[in-house]
Amino acid sequence: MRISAQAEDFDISAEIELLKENRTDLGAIATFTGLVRDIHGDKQIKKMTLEHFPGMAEQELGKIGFEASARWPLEDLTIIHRYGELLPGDNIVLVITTSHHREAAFEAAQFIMDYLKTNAPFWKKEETTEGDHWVAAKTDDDDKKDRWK
Amino acid sequence: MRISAQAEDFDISAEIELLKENRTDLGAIATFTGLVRDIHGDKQIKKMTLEHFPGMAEQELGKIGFEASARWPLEDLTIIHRYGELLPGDNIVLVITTSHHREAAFEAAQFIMDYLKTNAPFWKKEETTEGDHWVAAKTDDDDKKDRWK
Amino acid sequence: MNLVYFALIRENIGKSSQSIDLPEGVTTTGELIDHLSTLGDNYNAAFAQSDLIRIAVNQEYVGLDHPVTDRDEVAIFPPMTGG
Amino acid sequence: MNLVYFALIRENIGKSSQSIDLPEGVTTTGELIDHLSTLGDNYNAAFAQSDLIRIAVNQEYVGLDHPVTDRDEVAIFPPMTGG
Repeated sequence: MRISAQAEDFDISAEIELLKENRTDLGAIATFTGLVRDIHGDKQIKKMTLEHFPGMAEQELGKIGFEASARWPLEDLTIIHRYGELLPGDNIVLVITTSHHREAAFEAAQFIMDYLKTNAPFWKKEETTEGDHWVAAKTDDDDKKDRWK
Repeated sequence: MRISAQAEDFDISAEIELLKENRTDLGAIATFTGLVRDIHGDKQIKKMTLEHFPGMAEQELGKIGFEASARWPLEDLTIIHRYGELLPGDNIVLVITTSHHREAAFEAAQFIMDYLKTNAPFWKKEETTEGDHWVAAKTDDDDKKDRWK
Repeated sequence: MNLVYFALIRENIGKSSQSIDLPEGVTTTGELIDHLSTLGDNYNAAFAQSDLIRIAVNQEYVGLDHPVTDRDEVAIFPPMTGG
Repeated sequence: MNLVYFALIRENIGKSSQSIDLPEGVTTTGELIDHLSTLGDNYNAAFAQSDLIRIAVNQEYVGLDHPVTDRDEVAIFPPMTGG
């Protein structure tokens, strides 16, 4: 399991290669990438700043990864979450799950994303054409997490 | 929509870049990669040969892509399926779905994989330590497809 | 009529494509399979298990009751195993 | 006690961390929030909406009835919006 909270960008192919290194038993690799969108509601996004709680962020991402590994037959997984200043089109988060079976890989990646939205200590601030604001948490995201209970 | 049946390998990062080109509105990118496993049941795989029906293969992949686009609010998608001789660890198939929303991206990628298994004219032959054989279709895969009805 | 075969069916028959003249009375895909099965043991073996036969006429999947004419391309192959 | 703040709560209070001496009678996270709210308008504003407060004691999420001592690190922040 590779967990990282980092300012730097990530490369998906390179991250997959890390998981595949020295093994030829993986049949299924699912990935999810979350990116900064240029529009949020009716506002144009100029910049996004991601604040995080160093130490606890990695710890919580790790907990989510372990929980996913306990629920699905995963071979390995990667969770990378960026922090700092990002522009529209920039990568925010990457989840990679590998398994012998595609359902496990897909479902675990969805689970990780749903949990990460509400449980990982990251906060988004948007700089828009109409001023700056902290993104409000969506109750919707709690619902999505709750479906895994 | 990018559809390809090809002998050459693909690079996931490069394929994602093609979809992102000149746009910063994508919030979610899901990918699935299917690979040749070194074990199938109790047999060790030495090589896999993928046969395909040229022309019809691309046409069926395109139909599946269009169907996914009709069912989910996708921004764009890519389906690449390789043919020819592959070794354990090699990529077989890549599906990329992009959307403003992660559920749409995840579900559409799963849908495409489920349909592709039963509807795209590709056939796998395995060369194992105990001889060669054509892989039998799984009724299981029909069930997985049927859940989307 | 142009016939194309794939995978195990291609191997059993021993060729990947062939041209035949459609005999009188053969008007559907099912009748075509029955006719081909009389052409030799290799064909008979290829089409022995009807639940393992899939057919495409002019690159569209069809059933065993689909009409066929001399101008069609008919592809015969086992269930697909891609992905 | 070490306090750390993030995001809007950090901005409202005007600092990202501080050390305080835990007053007599403050033994839970809820009592701590009540105490901090008396320290000035900036604290009061930061903690005005109790449903928008999340707390971690020594990097573990806890509720408002969790015990606190002078040796704890208490982090206070709004609901998370990562991903």
